[in-house]
Amino acid sequence: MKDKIALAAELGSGEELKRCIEILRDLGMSRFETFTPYEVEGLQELLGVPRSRLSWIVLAAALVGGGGAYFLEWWINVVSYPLDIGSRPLHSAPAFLPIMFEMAVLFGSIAALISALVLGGLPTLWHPMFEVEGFRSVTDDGFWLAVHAGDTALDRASATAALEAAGARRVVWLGAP
Amino acid sequence: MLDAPAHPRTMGALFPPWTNTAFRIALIGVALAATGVIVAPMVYARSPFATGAQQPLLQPIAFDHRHHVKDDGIDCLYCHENAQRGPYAGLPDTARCMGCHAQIWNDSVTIAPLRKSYESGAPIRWQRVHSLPDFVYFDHSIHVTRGIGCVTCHGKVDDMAAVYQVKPLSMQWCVDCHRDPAPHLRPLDQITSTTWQPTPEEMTRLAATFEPRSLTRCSTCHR
Amino acid sequence: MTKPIGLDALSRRQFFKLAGIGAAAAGIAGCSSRPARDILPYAERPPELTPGVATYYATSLVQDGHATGVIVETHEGRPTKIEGNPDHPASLGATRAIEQAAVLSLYDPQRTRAITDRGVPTSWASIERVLAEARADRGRGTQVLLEPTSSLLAGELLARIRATLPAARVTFWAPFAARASLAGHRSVFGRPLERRLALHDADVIVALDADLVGDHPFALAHARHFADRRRVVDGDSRMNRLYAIETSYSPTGILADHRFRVRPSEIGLVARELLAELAAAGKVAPELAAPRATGPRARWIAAIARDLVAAGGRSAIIAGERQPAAVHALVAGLNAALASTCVTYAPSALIEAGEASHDLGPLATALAHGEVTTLIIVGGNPSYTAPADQGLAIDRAERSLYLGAYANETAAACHYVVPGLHDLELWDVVRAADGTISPQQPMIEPLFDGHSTCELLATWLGDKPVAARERVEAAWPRLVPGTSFHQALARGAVASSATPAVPVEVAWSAVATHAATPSTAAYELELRAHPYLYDGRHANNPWLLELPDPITKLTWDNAAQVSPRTAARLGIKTGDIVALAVAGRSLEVPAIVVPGQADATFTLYCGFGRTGAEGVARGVGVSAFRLWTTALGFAAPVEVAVTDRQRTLAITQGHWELEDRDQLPSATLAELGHDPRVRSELARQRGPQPTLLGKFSQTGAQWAMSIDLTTCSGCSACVMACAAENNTPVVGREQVLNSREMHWLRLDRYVTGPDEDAPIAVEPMACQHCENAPCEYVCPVEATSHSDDGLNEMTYNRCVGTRFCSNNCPYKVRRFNWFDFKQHSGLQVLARNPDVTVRDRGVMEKCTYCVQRIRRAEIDAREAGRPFQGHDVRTACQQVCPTQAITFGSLNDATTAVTEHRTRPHDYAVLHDQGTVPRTHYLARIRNRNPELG
Amino acid sequence: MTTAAHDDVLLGRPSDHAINEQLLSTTWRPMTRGWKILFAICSAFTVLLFALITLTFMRGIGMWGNNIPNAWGFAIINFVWWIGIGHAGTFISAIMLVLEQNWRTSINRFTEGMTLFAVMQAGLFPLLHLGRPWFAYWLFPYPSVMGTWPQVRSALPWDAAAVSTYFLVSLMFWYLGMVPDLAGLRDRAPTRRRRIIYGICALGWRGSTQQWRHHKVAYMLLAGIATPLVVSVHSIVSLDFSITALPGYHSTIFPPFFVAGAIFSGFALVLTLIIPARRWFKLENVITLRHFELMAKMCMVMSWIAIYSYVVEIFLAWYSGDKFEIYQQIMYRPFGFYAWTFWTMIACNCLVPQLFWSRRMRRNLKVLWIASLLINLGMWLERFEIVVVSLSRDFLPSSWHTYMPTWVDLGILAGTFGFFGLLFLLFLRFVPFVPVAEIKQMRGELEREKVAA
Repeated sequence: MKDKIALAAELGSGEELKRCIEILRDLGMSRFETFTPYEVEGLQELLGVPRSRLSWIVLAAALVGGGGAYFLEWWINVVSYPLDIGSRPLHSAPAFLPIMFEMAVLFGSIAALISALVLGGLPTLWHPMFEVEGFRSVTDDGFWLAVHAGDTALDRASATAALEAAGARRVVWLGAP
Repeated sequence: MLDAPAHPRTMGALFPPWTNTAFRIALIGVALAATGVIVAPMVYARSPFATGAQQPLLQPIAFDHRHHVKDDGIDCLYCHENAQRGPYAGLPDTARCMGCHAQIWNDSVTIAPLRKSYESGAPIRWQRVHSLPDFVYFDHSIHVTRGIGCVTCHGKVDDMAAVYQVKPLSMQWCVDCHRDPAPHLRPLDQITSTTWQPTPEEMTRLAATFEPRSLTRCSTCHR
Repeated sequence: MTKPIGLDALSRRQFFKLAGIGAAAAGIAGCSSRPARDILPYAERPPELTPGVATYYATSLVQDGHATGVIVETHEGRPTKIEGNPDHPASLGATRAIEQAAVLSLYDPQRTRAITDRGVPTSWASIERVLAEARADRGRGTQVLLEPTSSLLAGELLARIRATLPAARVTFWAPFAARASLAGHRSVFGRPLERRLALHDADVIVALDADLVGDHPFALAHARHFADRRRVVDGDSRMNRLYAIETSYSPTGILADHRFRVRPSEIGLVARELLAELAAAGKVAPELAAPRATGPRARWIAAIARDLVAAGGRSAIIAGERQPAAVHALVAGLNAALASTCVTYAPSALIEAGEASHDLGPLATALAHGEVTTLIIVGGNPSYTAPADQGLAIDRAERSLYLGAYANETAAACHYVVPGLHDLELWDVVRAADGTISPQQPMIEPLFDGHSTCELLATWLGDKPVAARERVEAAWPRLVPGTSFHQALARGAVASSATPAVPVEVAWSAVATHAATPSTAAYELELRAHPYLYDGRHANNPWLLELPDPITKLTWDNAAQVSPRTAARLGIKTGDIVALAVAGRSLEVPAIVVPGQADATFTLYCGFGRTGAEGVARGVGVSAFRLWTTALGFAAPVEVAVTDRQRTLAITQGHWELEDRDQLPSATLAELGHDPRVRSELARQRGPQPTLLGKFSQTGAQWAMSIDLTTCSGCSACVMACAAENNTPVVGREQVLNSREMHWLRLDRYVTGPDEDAPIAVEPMACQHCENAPCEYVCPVEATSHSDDGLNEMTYNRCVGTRFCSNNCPYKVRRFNWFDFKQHSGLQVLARNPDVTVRDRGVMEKCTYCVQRIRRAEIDAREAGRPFQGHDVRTACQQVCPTQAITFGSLNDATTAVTEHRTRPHDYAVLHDQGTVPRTHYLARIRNRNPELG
Repeated sequence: MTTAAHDDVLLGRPSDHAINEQLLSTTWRPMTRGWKILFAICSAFTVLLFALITLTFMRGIGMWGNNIPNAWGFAIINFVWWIGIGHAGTFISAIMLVLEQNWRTSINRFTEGMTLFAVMQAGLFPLLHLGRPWFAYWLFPYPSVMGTWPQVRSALPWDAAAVSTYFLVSLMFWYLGMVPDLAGLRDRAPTRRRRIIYGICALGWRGSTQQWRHHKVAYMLLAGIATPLVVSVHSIVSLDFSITALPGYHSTIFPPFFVAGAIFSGFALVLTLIIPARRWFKLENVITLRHFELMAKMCMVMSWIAIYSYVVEIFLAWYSGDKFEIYQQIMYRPFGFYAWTFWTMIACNCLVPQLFWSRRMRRNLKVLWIASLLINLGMWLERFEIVVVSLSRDFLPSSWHTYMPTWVDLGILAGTFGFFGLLFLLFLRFVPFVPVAEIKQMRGELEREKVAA
């Protein structure tokens, strides 16, 4: 169940963003979301996001691709239609390796792309944040901080004040707190 | 600095919320279409549209095999005698037809083209039902004389009003039998039978008689 | 597949309407996967015919009156392939390239198609009127020009013509008809006799400008008899010895153990000097002991003479037919001096018609003086082939009539043209060069409104028309009494009907009349019949035009052959155009540099430069006949002028040298016997090699080939047979220039020694059917794979055309269809073999060891319940080979020749060290050198 | 090697917004006259390319100069050359990312584009050079009604797998890296229509924590995968030759030799393209002389690998004692019919890069540009040496024959330049060819390093 976003604030830099998170966290809030034009160093550690498990997906896909390719090569040469090709053995292992490798790479890469997008919640052409006035700066020089509506510690007055004090360019409240 | 236009300040999101669903459906559609483009020809190639199976052809004479084979008891090889002598089973010449039809049904309207051919000497232009590509060298006689019956490839022609192709005649279909011909063998006196059923002992005996070989080398058919 | 239409049951016109369907139905339409939907049964099937099964008939092909017996393969009444007739003494089962290509000439689109009067179609009745007029006044003013003929029917008719139309004049003429030997022998023996050779008895043979295995009418028998004495099993095998003394290289020169280059005018001198040596050795009267050879020639002439004397009666000296009568007289004397049992004499098989002359001169004169009312030309092409000093002014005749199968120059010059018949369309009884009676029977109804020579002569005589077969059948008991017509037809020859040899007495005074001084001209020109086009009669046959010359490997052109030294002196190289002038007549022709050509000589082939209506022949090469005069003969002093122009020649093999590689080892018989270095070098090129690869099961027949290079003359009959059997397309000059010729079999020709006489050896090179085939593992689609009987299979319809296989083929024997080379329509598609797929564009192809024949034999054996061992399988190249140099069979059968060849000390595999394990092996070229000559 | 603290890879330290405006504006600023002229020229050559492809399809491969023995010619040379060009792109964007060479940031998108378009040109040729291109799908395994399969001992199915994988992986890598910038265009492009198109391409990217988190891992993984991939692709291409037995093909050093050659020619083509692009788009602050210096050095290193390979090839031919190899490598290539191609190749690949020992030359863009053209020519001739010169003189002298390209061969080669140029011009026109987000991030890193220093 996706939480609604209640508060969005635009900051001028990654450092400010990180500072604001610490400030709000001091106010007891914990359910943050950030939107940045590029990856801000240290942000993920600050938010305590665990390491992406995408690598495992890619490994699995690569194994399926490579293993499947080798199996197919073996099957068509040894089982499906065995033929004497220049006296080479039916199971010519070294010759089967290049395709196996390429298919491992291909499957792994496709898995990497798709998982990166899907795990990142894409494709979503519409997102509540896009309704926020000025959010378009998120790809320019705006570093956005959002707090989920479900955060019990979220308090409109104190949060607004704290963010404005920290130099937020814009503080926007979405719907009722 | 660059003289870029002023930051447009329209309100709201670029895409409305329904686009999320629409976009995902579109993605799935594209994926399905791509799969379809690959799979559809494979399905088509196996369908009667491509193999030509199951389609009776309009022949110049409405020749009925049911009548000639079942009712009259004429053996396949009476008319298609070259099946045991050469690569082509072929069709009987007009003279062979007239051997009977000079006496029987000799004034029938149905066989008017036959009479015309007999008088003029011009061949009857039949439509070919079973055709293989020119690069395939199929030899009837080696099959017929080594225990492969008519029905194996041509189906129960004695049940057909107009002959149609039953098997796909694809290479895969040929090769399936060529890998292991033994289950398709029959005694030479049952070659033209459409009803013969083997017993397991008989199959063993047949395999010993004909010693069928697995012939999957390319030049068996392609030369 | 469809049952094709029975030709016998149809009229000619119906045949043409339906021919297209028949062609498609017979499986010759190629790689398309959509076959014709129609299926046409016979209205009435001929009883002897099973659709899809070839039928074979014996008949004879004729050149300049001499028959060669052949077996013709027909499919549903359509001749597709010609084989030699083993029962015929002039064939012994082999043919030359020319006979192989004859089947395409049958379907030549430029055949004469209708009777015409000055180009306007007319009827046979008008021809009858012309002939009736020619009958008037006992034939006065009528001249008939025939090709030399041995037809017994024509002989009868001509005898009647002599009796009833004595005022008419008959001439037999062909440019290369061998008349000089008859004249020479007449001077020595008093009778015009022909020479007969028994080469299987000869230990030492001297060929004086004689291509005894090439252009002689009995060449196929000579080649076989000669080769049978050269089957080297080991170093102690007995072998005959051949000395070839010639100006330009011939297949005989390739076969020779010693070859010497002399100028054309020196040939007679050599014969005379040999006679002098024999005289010195006491074999003939001492007054003939001059002039003795001097200079460098002295050494080898003396050595040859000693060899001849040692061989005694088991020797043969042979003069070429181009040599003048005096040389033939000399050579007859030489053979008599040696008491040779290998050379005998017998009357010619050709018809002589009383006053009939074999000289074109009187006819040319009569024409020029306007003395000819009716000129009847039967066959041949005298408008093109006549010598420059005997040109026929056909237009000076009041009426002229040409009977011929092709719309050539002569047809264009005559008023009336009557379509003639191809040898495969006619009934006749002819004789081989040894006199053997050989029936001719048609394989097919005449394709066009054709008439035979006999029909024309009979009509001239005013006979009632009679069917061709009846004419022969009725005459048979009279012509060949005591024999069965049907047996003769089945066999293709009447057994033991050769003319017996006659005893001869030499008039020694007539022997040495040849002038003892050679020409002093700076350069000499030698004119020769082309090995394939002959006198130009086959010039419209694209198969022959594209067949590389045995020596020069030139296609689609003729060129003046010149030795490297002379070329260097003149500053010319291959392709430079030179102007050759003989007696004021000049001809511009490209030069081609040929090792082994005599210095200061040029050799030019006749048969090119055609100007008739034949589409393919036009514009190909230049006509050497324009330099030919009866006064000077085939060898003449020539003036040479070098031009600054060039013509790129379509040569299929530009390199002569072995380039220090060992693909064609050769040795002398003595070395093979005693030289351990030679033996170990040969042994290095065969036998097992270390490999990581395992073997697939090799049970059953395991096909292999062995080619004996000692008996390969490079005659190229195998190349033509391969093309005819396997439907290989013709690509044309432009494509040959870019090395895109499609022959599956090529004859690699290398100079194997350093000396200037340039010993040449030939190595037939087709797919080697390697066990570890490098082509197979690089094909991405399994289009080339290995069969369980050891064939390297090429599945055309699977090929996508990456050409990777060709790159990895060390022998470069694969051929690619760069364009859609196959013919789609036209008459000539009827010559195709329906048992072989016609390849589409973009597809690789190559030698299959004639897999269609193997599979046919396999099916036949299994249907008959016989175990299949493949003793009866012969490849097309093997079957045609005049010297039986090619052996084919199963390696798993210890009784086959091919297995036995593997054990010989000179067995080797080309590029053995590449580890490809080829199934085609070779027997190295062995020369039986005269120890005296090193 | 750790991150080199070279600060001269981004001049002037522009702000995030300034970077955004400068680098995105290439997509909406009106194109210059030069661009339009080039576009017209490239379009014309593209038309020529497809006309000649049609001609080849209609008439057959015989329209080319190939023959037997030279069954391969221009098509394969062009294939190898173009695919080699692509390698530098992957090398810069993937291998140097893994090696943390931050200077690659400024040029990686550019070189990835080059890779893609070069591989597209390369991919044309294996298809075109088939005798029956309509059956090209037989190289892929699918359940056929013939019951037949590809023959995977051949290097060609490897090629098909490698090249298609390479193209797809390059495309995915390029796209994944570009998603944030496409989002940037969605938010910044001047018209609504453009914003919608870019917006669809950006898939709704909003730079959220989760998105950056997975993006970073996936990008690094793709780079990591692409590293062995790029090595494998040209190794496999080299196996097209070295699995055969042909003298001149049959060489075990081919895989590394080919990979190095590929990167060599690729860097040269990057230089060829980026020097004019940088000037036209006024990117002197983003693509600096330091970039050129480094690329020139790379060229020189690769040149030495090429020199080494040439020497080893000739040495091994001699050392093997194999008469066919000796003839091919020592007699025929340097002194035979095609000797001029050999010596031109040596001049271009071995001598020209030695200019870059001089710092002045490395920083002289005119010299660099001309040198890059010569290297491209040299590398093309290197493939000519391998493909044609080997084939024209193999084992049996009887089958020797030379090869001459026809006008169709030359036209197709010229056409691929046009098609490549056309795609590249469109790329420059419609997507940010310097990665915006990455440059902003690099600026931040550079500043932090400065502070730390």
